[in-house]
Amino acid sequence: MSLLGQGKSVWGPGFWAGFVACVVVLAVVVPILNLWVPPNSAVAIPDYLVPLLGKYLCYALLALSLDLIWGYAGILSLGHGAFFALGGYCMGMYLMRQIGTRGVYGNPLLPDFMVFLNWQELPWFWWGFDYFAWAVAMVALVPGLLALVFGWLAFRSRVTGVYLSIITQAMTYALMLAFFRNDMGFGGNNGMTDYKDILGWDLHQPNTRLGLYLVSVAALGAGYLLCRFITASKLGRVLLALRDAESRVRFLGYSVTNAKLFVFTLSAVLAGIAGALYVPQVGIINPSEFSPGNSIEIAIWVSVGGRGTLSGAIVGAVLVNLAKTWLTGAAPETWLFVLGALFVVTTLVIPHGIVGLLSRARWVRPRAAAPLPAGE
Amino acid sequence: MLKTTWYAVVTAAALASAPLAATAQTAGTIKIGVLHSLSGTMAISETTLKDTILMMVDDINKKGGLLGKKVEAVVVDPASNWPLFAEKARDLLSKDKVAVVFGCWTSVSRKSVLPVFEELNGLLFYPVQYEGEESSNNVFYTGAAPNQQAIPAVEYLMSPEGGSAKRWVLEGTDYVYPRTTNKILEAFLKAKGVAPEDIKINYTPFGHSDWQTEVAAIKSFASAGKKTAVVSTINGDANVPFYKELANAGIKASDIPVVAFSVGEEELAGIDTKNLVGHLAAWNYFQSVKNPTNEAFIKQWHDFIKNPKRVTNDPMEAHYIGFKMWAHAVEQAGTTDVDAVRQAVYGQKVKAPSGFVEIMNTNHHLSKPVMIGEIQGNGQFDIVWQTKDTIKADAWSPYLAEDKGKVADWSFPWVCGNCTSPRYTD
Amino acid sequence: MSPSPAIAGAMVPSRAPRERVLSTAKRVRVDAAGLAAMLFFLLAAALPARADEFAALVSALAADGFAEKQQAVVGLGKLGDGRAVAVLTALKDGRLIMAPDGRVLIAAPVKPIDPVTGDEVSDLAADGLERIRVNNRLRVAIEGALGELTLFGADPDARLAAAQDALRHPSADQVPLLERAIAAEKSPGIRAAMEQSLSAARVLSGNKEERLAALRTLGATTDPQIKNLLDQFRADPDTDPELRKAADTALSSIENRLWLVGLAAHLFQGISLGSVLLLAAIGLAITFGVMGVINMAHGEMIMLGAYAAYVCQQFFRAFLPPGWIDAYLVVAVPVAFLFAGAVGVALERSVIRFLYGRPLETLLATWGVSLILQQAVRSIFGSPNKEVSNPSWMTGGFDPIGGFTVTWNRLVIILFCFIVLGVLALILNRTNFGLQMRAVTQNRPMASVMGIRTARVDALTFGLGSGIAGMAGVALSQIGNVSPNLGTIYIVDSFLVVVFGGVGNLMGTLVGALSLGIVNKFLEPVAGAILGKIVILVAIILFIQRRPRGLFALKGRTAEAEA
Amino acid sequence: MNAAGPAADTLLYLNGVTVSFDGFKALNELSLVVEEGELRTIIGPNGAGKTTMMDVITGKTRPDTGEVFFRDTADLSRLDEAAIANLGIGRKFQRPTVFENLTVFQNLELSLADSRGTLRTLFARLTPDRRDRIDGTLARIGLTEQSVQPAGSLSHGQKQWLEIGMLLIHDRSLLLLDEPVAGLTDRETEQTAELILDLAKDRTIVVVEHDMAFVRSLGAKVTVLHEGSVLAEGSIDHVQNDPQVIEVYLGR
Repeated sequence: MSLLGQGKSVWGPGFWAGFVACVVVLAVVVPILNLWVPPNSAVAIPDYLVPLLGKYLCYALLALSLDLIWGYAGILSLGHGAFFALGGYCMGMYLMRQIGTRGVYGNPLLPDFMVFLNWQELPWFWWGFDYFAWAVAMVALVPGLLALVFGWLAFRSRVTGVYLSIITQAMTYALMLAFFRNDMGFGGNNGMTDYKDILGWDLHQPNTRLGLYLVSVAALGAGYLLCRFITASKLGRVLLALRDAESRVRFLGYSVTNAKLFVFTLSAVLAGIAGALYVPQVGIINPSEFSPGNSIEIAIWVSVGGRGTLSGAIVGAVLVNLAKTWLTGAAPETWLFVLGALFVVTTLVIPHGIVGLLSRARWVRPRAAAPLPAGE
Repeated sequence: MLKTTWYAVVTAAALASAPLAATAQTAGTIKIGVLHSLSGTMAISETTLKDTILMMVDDINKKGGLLGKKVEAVVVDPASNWPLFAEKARDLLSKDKVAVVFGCWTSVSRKSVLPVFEELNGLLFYPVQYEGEESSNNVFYTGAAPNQQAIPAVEYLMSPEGGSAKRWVLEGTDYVYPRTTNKILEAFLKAKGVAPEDIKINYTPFGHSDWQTEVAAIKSFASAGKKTAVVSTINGDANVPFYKELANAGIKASDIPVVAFSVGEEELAGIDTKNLVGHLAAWNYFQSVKNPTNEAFIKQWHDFIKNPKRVTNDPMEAHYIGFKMWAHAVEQAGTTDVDAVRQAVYGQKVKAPSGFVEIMNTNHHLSKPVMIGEIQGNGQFDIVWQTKDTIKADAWSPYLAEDKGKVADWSFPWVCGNCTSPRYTD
Repeated sequence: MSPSPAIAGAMVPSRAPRERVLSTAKRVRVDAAGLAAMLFFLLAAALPARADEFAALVSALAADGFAEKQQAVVGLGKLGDGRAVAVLTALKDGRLIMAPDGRVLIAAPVKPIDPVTGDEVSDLAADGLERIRVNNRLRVAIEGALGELTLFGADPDARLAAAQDALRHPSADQVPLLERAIAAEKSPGIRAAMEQSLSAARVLSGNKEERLAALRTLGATTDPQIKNLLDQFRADPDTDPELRKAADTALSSIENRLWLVGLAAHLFQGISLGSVLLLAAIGLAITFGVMGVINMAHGEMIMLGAYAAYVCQQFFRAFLPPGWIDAYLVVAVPVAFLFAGAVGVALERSVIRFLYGRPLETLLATWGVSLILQQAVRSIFGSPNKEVSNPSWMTGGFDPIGGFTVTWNRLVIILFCFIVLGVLALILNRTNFGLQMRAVTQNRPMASVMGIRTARVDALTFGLGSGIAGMAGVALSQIGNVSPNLGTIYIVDSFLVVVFGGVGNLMGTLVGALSLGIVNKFLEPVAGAILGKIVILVAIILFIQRRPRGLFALKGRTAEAEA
Repeated sequence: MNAAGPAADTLLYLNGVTVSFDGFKALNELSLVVEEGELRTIIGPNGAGKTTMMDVITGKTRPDTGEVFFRDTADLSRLDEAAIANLGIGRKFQRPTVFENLTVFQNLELSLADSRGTLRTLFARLTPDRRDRIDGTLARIGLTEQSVQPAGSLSHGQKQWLEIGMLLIHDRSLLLLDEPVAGLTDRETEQTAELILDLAKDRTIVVVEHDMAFVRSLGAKVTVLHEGSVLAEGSIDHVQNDPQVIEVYLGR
């Protein structure tokens, strides 16, 4: 990786080899182990693991979206869970409409929770969610627009660092309270669940789940390439530059506001997509996804994996959630100790995360990742 | 550096396969799942229920286990995170192959695991009073339905005995249980001729901690001359600040009685009750019930938890009943196969700590007695009123228009939890 | 096992004299109890004829049905026998017990007392005793009876309470009673109260002149119940128009007062909420505002403080004489400060000092720490809420202008909050430590060159912030629940307050917290609890756009220079 | 343009500029005129307002009163940093601020004079001629070997030059250099002086400096700032003999 960032090595054969390898493992090996390896064999991946893996991939995409703005542009959003949840809700609304008359009250016009709140007709913001295309459009649009408006307000008036982090947190907190309200028309605390099928495929069928999983793989792969393209471009270097010395970039004549706004919005859309893929695989969306704690956790995945390295975000998200899944089952009484300790230790011992550590340990030169600047 | 990712992914896969692929179905043991939050907001209430099941398992193993096998409890922590509930349920059923799951507290957690249990044909015992409007073939509801708690409580407050209340505040946390309960109560009160302007419904967010405004509002609503009562469906955490405010604002039970549906001995243990004496709660069991079964139950609990100060409460009793019924059913069916056990659970009778023989009906709900207790200074309840006999739960409320004609009956010819006509015609 | 009722009853703690100014409910009880003992000897001799009737009524209290009990209570009230006060009070407090042989006795710390003779009863085993149950209906009757009895009592507080109670439930048949009471009353203040109650009763009965006079006096009250009384009165079609006019004038004056009262109430509630927010945030204003450490474990420091309060309380209950229990809170404050402070110092030394200049890393590390602390507390104390009771001097409340209650616990917390803030300001601006602290935070290398032991200052500063959080925890334990999740409730709000006020500026934190609290409380009745909060959050977000560095931003080049 | 407007060949024109932070007047009715193609050095004791003046010109700080004109067309007090930079005003900070996590090459690449649009930068390719210009500049500031090092690893002097290089490559018509030789060795100082004189051939430069020897070596017109306004102006000898200036300097 010589001649850093001058366009060659970033897309070099070394990269493609690794990338294809990962994709093959995820998109080919896993299905084979799931479908054709006899379930009793040691390497078999039972059906119940598939949606779990799919969930990790969604989290990975979410972490990726945060790393793009935090690791590269120095914008720590503590409200990124909000974009994830909004994407999820858009998908959830579509899935609710698919239930049709199979609900508890069998009402052809309204979802159950509206029936029980005595609503007479479908509120306007639910129109169109019977159509998948509309839902997909919303998955990108709703988080994107929110990010655009919020970002425009914040970046234009140069809200930075902690102030930005805290108001993003305020944003997701406000959204959480709003979605908890039953009168909002999004199912209140119960959120939306008991989905039946998506595009006509039964969500309870293992094959549907495998399909969703593969879509998640594709989304993550595409998201990764996109982020890599951005960070490798000149814009990527502008972002790094403004992460380290914002006003200096202004004196060079770049519009910091626009650059930030661009990646922030893009990142929000990615988060929304992650959320949309997450919902059908876990089978429920509800307001606790908006809780500030969740958003902080995303930041933790990123820093565990290695902030400022795209692969780090993915690795971090997967590992932390694997640990969580495992510990909540294996050590239900003490897992918080372990997880807490993990976070403390990573920040103290490997400030650049796992990938950062590996990079240092091996010949790989960190590309524009380290050293991280003092906090923004 | 992509190599680094590559290596990381491999390590991840390795890590994953270790714990996740461990599907050891050890012979000679019957596994049961315990799905209660041990961390997060709901840990406050649910941890006790986890211990209750462990106590029952401990007990049954002492007595030689089930079908000659030891019973092994698989405890997991869904961490008050609703999607995680679904995920853990799937784990328990698919990975650990548990015969039955005891778990959930909040409605949303139940709603979140329901599809999983139905898909994998698992069995869930749900021990908490809830809003009804549900009867799944894969869930046994051992807590109270609205007609076993809310309606009797309100009837009591209307009676001269209860102070013949004429004006009502329905105070609740904004989620489905209070919403449904209050909806039923509103319909019920109107049916009883209460004027709409004499009913005040208010919802607050979870963990609402500043009750000044609301308590003041209740006070002024109550000052209209008519006898006023408060029906509280306030959820867990928010209760302590609510009662502290209530007590300090000098609202006496003799002026404005408050009857709560989510406040039991466990919750009272977190409140100084000296100034709350006389406020009420409606349950199907109180620790202060006097009968041998209950004394044995309490003793068993204190011995197990090794702390004579710990209290028992209604959901614990529900788990006690549920576990016994399941165990009896397994003995009868001679297997842990879900379909066989389910059939055997119908009509199971258990002499409950409440002092009544409680029976599981074919609508998957119990027949339970209803008791009204007055809070005492020592954190216990005085039972001031109780039903002569047990009451059968209505899964669907006769007071709700949308429930018209709905029947929950999983026996022939209905075989359905949500139908207006039998599935089979003889 | 729950103690047998008699013992449980007997364990109702003796009340400190301080409490006399407290809530109506207890005034009646406390003083009636004391009064009874005194009255007893006078009346026991004075009314021998009625003694047997009294005894009969008392034993009737042991009846099975609540209805019979109620008749007995009413009877005792009418009887006007002073001994009844003690009996009824005991009944109300669940201290009235029935011996196996059916005798009705008053449970007392040492031996039960026979209410008729007043002698201690020693010929009983403790276990056979059964508490006589009451329900709310009975309580109402008891209060009525006690009210009538105490109107003539010796204790002024009790008489005042009784008079005010009569105002709450006006009825025509009170008129003669009140008239006699007024005639007998010496203290002008109490007489005024009695006259008010009398007029309330008179509006319902009495001739036109009396009613007119009554209406005029009632115009001066601020009691919503009177307002409703008058509403009903004027709504009544066969009310004489002149009276209706008088009622209207009375009503309008009451309404004006009520409006002011409402304003005062909102203001107090707002300040109270603000003070809570402030307490929760001050500690953060140090660790985050001054040191720039994004301390996600701040909430857990508060939580630790609350548990410290719990431990103190348990210690007092277990090892010290019952009389001292009211002092536990006073002890808890320093204990909590030291404990949380110590934890803070440990945290700073072991984790945070390695992360200076990397605020966002501290966010992650402290988040991990907060998880650990929560789980630690959970495994030590268990998940369920812990009961931390208000000491008697923080229980109940008083009604300064009529119409709304100022609760003692909130009032004390407001004062406590400002004391903490004041002391902190002194430490920062007047002490050598404060000077060093500011020096270190402004220019670390320069400070160390000048011989300040920066490491020590860092540790102490963080300890100070954590300690204050701990004290906040003690205060919060008095209004909210004490559970491992306590901290998570306040963390988001705390950060909002500090940022809204302007990082590194105590004044900003103060103004921020109070304004948020007050705005919230004026919004809540209009928009509801949830919408109100949402509105405020959005407002803060927009405000930060206007003033990207908070309410009290530091100006000048230093502020603009970037990290 | 008002009557008191600047003359035709005036490049930069400050009139009655006042800036105050919390009451303290950093600039006090400062008026200053810089001619096209001029090399101007500005000296003054600490707190004289030198840096604040730079902030005002580059749009970092808005003046409370007064006007700032560039090429008698653009009112700088209304524009933001980016816009001003794109007018062709470059600034070198007192503390050398290069992008430590980017390589020397990338630092220069970002400074290249071409479109600053966000999307444009996203799709910008590194054409041969651009590469040549970067390599040329690298040679001119003598950092060719270091081109792939992270700028953070450079020595203090190298950073100073890199920063100047960044101004060069984005051929600005006005350069503001804030203490370009602060903390440099004598050797480096000489080289820097040569570099600046070399640059001054084809652009206007304003240098703020403490180092009198250095100022003298530039041999340019000197402006003395004191308490936010001009104290004296003229050749180096002229100002050094000005009694006020002596008083101010010896006074401290």
